[in-house]
Amino acid sequence: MGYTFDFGAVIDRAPELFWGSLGTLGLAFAGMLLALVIGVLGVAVRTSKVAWVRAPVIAFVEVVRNTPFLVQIFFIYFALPLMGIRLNPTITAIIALGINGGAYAIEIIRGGVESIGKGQIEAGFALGLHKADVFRLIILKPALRAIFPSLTSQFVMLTLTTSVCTSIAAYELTSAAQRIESDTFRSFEVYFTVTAIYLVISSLMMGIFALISRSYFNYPTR
Amino acid sequence: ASVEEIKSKGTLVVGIQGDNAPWGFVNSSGKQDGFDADVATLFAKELGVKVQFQPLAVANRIPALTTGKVDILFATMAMTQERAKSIQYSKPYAANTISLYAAKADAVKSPTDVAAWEIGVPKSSSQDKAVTDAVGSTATIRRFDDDAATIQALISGQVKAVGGNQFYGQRLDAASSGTYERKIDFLTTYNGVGTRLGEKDWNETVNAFLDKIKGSGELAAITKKWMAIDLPTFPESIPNIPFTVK
Amino acid sequence: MEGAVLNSPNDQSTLISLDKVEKWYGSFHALKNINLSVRKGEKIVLCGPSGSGKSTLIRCINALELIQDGKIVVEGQLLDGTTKAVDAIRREVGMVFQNFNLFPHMTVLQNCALAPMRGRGASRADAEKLARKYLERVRILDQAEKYPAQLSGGQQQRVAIARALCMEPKVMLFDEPTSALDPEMVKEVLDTMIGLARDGMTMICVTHEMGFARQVADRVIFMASGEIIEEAEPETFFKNPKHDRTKAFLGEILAHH
Amino acid sequence: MEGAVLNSPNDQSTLISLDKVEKWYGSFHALKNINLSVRKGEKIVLCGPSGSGKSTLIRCINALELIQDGKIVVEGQLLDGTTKAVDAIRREVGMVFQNFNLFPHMTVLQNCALAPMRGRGASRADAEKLARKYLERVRILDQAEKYPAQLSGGQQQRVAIARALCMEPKVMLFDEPTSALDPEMVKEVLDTMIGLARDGMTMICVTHEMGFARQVADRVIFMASGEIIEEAEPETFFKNPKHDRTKAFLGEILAHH
Amino acid sequence: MGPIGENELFFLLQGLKWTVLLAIIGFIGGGVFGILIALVRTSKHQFARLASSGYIALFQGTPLLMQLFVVYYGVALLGIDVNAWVAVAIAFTLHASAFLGEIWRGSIEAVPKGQTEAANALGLHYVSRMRDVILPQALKISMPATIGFLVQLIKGTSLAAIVGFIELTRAGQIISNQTYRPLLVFGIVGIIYLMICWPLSHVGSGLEKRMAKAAR
Ligand SMILES: Nc1ncnc2c1ncn2[C@@H]1O[C@H](COP(=O)(O)OP(=O)(O)OP(=O)(O)O)[C@@H](O)[C@H]1O
Ligand SMILES: Nc1ncnc2c1ncn2[C@@H]1O[C@H](COP(=O)(O)OP(=O)(O)OP(=O)(O)O)[C@@H](O)[C@H]1O
Ligand SMILES: [Mg+2]
Ligand SMILES: [Mg+2]
Repeated sequence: MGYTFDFGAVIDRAPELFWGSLGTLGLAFAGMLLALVIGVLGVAVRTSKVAWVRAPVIAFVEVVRNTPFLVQIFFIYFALPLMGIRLNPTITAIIALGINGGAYAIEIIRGGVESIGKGQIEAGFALGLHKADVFRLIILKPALRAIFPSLTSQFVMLTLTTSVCTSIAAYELTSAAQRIESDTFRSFEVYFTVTAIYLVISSLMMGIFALISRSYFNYPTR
Repeated sequence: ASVEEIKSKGTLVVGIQGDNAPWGFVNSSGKQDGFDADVATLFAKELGVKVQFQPLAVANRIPALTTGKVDILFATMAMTQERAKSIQYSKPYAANTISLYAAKADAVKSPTDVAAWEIGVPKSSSQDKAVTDAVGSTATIRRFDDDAATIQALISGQVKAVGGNQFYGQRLDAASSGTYERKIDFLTTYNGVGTRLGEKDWNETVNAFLDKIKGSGELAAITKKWMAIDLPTFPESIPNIPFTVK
Repeated sequence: MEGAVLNSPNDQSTLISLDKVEKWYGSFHALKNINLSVRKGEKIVLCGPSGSGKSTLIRCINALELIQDGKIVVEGQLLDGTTKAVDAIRREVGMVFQNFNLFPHMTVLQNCALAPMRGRGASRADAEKLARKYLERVRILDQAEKYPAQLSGGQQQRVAIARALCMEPKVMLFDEPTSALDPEMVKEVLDTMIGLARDGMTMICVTHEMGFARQVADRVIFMASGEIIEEAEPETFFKNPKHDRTKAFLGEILAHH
Repeated sequence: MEGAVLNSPNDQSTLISLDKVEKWYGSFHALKNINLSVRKGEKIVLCGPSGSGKSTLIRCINALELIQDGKIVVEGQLLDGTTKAVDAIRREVGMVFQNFNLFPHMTVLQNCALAPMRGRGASRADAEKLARKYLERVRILDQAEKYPAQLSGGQQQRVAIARALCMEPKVMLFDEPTSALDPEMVKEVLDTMIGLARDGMTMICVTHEMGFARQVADRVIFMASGEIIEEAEPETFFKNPKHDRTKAFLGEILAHH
Repeated sequence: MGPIGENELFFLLQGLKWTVLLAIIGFIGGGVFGILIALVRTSKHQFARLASSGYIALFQGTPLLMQLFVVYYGVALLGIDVNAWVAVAIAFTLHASAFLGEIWRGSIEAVPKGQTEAANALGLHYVSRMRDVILPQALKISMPATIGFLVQLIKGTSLAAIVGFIELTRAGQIISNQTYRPLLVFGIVGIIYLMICWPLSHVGSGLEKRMAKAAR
């Protein structure tokens, strides 16, 4: 095919791509933070021995994991206003990302928590620690270490999911790209450029997580 | 593939919108339907070949044509200067009037009245371009994926106004009768058939075909059927958008 | 004077009592009709063949296992799975696990400083000072900054002992605390335990170190197949075991050494 | 006749040789200039204080640790991290770990049947028959269907021994194989090991059971701080230790028992 | 503006058929290659590890939509016509194997070293060591994360719309644009997803329970 690449039009719009990338990074980090908080708190409740304490978390996880993100974000953006709660696109996006990522994080972290030997928990109790301290000081770190690559993957996925937020008109990279594309019709050039930017952003994310892992989980194991 | 090759092959692959009723959409029996589908079917009949529809999203219409996944675009392509650099337009065969819709209760006389409003549009559409050109510097434009989401945003109160086309009035009425009205008309755009740049045989065949159905009243009938309006008058030329291959 | 403290604890009150305790693991009957009462300051040595229920018994006393029947009372509190005060009780009861259960993500020092800081609210500095003191007692202060995975088996065991001692508890439960140690180290650790015993600490110790039993124990308890078969003062236990099962077991110990 | 087999193995060829081996963990010097050669059929007892490098040494022989300098040759194969034949060598060398390392997701029987099935391609039936035989030898056949987490410490240790025996290897490396056992069980396990010794198996055993050393060992090796301090026949070792460090250590053992 | 009737529901179910087929392709391709990636990523060979981590970074780090786009349209630019099924199979396999590979890599590394050492000491060769000893334990740790990803993959099949598949989400969009009831339509679509993903969660927790029997 006689298609000639011309990135000139894309390069002209570099500032928009830059701001879009910042929007994506902002959404991703805020969403991730919220997801991590939901994940850790959720798993603390999820691993409770009391069934009725666990139940709401299990229900939350099942509903959120098993429905599309688009449906969730639509619900928050379009349906909540009908009940009198109106949130702007950015806040909506962060909450939706946090809730969605949080549900997956709960399950992933639970896998780690359950890989911790019973002896560790018993030793914590035998030292007279409270349940909360046992979870926080003894279980959490080795549990996070055991599933950290999975958690990283999930957060990379969350970073890429920010692109769906364009559907409620949140400002991020994909919406910037779509505008450029619709103005210039240089679809291939725009897609390739944006893909490269996403690759940079998620590599950055993986790099940060690898660093955290290397400094925070650097204890030797048998 | 050239026109001759398609004729001997016997099938024309038409790129069309799959979800933009009433222009081009897949109906709930799974069949391609709509204004563009009817015109394209006529065109295939003219060539004496079978028609095969390839439903496309807004974003991949042009790539599908340039990579040869489809032979021709009857895909609600509003004619713009930028697009004319990537594809070859035919003469116009449909028109689209873009207006601002808002609640009756909000008084709007001129574009200056909507300063600082949030206004919804379907992204990358002609509405997007028109509204952005008119009030983009003063109002906040929120760009949604499609018409349905844009209309829902107005109904949910997430935006105060939307940029819509001639179909929005009846849809808004159906959702909430008597609440919304058309406020300002921005402009009228025209749709053309898209073919690959430099392919003279396709361009000439399409133009001849369009002239024929404009004359015979077939296009007017299709327009009436889908849009409940008379055939608009089309301009003879539009600056910087050639209708024919030089 | 020391001998007096050792053999007749000045406080006669009961600290731990087990009454008709029954423990099942699924269909396996692990503890059968266990009755035991331990006075404050008493030292008890628990011995018996592998799989006889020694670990299970001391785990029950620390509420790490639920029992199916009977009663366990520790410091006046009934342990029945709903006891609110169980954390508080555990803070008074130190335990050295048979397989150590050190925390892999904490250094030796952090392992030891944890309970003083979290349980008793000591400052980090105080907790670490205490930790260093007990690490020194088990001759392992030089390993304070290592992680458990970097230690030899015997070193891990000594850290586990130091960690429990750092709680400065009223009661200590030892589960074979010298199994991974060489004879030199066994002596040092036993000396440390004898020191604790002299200071009036209540102790239940699973061990087959009969020298230790002779020197320190107020009572020796012999278990087999989940039952307490025999219970006597060390002198009587070693010289005049009543039960045939005990005789056979002791025969092995004496022949062996 | 038995005594003859025991003390002068009929095959004089060297099976394992360590030559100037140096092992570092980071900046910690764990093994220093280790020279050792073991003939076929020889029984070696390795002893020494906690942390002296005994486990490290036998782990090196099984290529579980990389060494920084020197040479280790097992069955004529140099172990240098690139050796292709390392799986094959390991199939001839059984090992009982100090902390057992049982597979938690397999029953006792599955743990034991794994190596015969996967290593030697035995059928399941044959492998299980073999497993039952060795489980019976360490008196634990009744626990065959349990998972490791359901066993007492001593039971786990016996499973670990049975699992290694099921490989029917030429060489056995034991790392404190009786640490978690009660005296009765210690005797049974040592008897099993003596039986293996009589059948001509080559053995390196980390243990502080001096009775066993006296009865079985061809040589006793004493380590301290990563070095081999003394190496002698049991008689000489116990009666006339040369080195002061050895004397102190042995003094403890004798005083203690 | 139409009502949502039998026709519309039937249309959604047609979409569901594609969703299920696409998901199956992703599961199989991703599962098989994911295991390979995880094993290569945890191997002794430095180069293999490096290559596989590059693979993971590339296909985790770029949107699935772009992968589909590049495979379908990008390759067509080179003059090779790619069938839509082939494009989808390739893109989903790349995407899923990168994610599953990384998830499983992590859980393989979370199995205590002593287990590998014990397997080595028993003279087990690589295949048996992995299959009999390491992977069963790794699988248990990774089960919640694996199920989570597979559920996301089912939903991710909606992106196949870009190469012309009218699967569940796309069908929902089409109906939404005909009926102008996005909330209702996507509500129904959400419930259908819930109904196909739920059994997967269920199978996951069932497997977890079975493996928990051998918990330590
Ligand atoms: N979770 C469990 N499920 C089933 N049986 C168990 C479980 N835990 C322990 N047992 C069984 O209970 C019995 C007692 O175990 P316990 O650990 O108390 O023995 P022990 O006297 O401490 O032995 P050792 O000296 O070998 O450590 C053993 O026979 C063991 O197999
Ligand atoms: N991974 C490691 N990193 C740093 N130091 C280590 C590591 N593993 C072992 N060591 C150190 O190496 C020394 C020798 O350890 P080794 O396990 O060989 O001792 P050992 O003789 O078997 O002792 P024990 O009788 O207590 O089991 C110890 O001082 C230990 O602290
Ligand atoms: Mg025990
Ligand atoms: Mg050791």
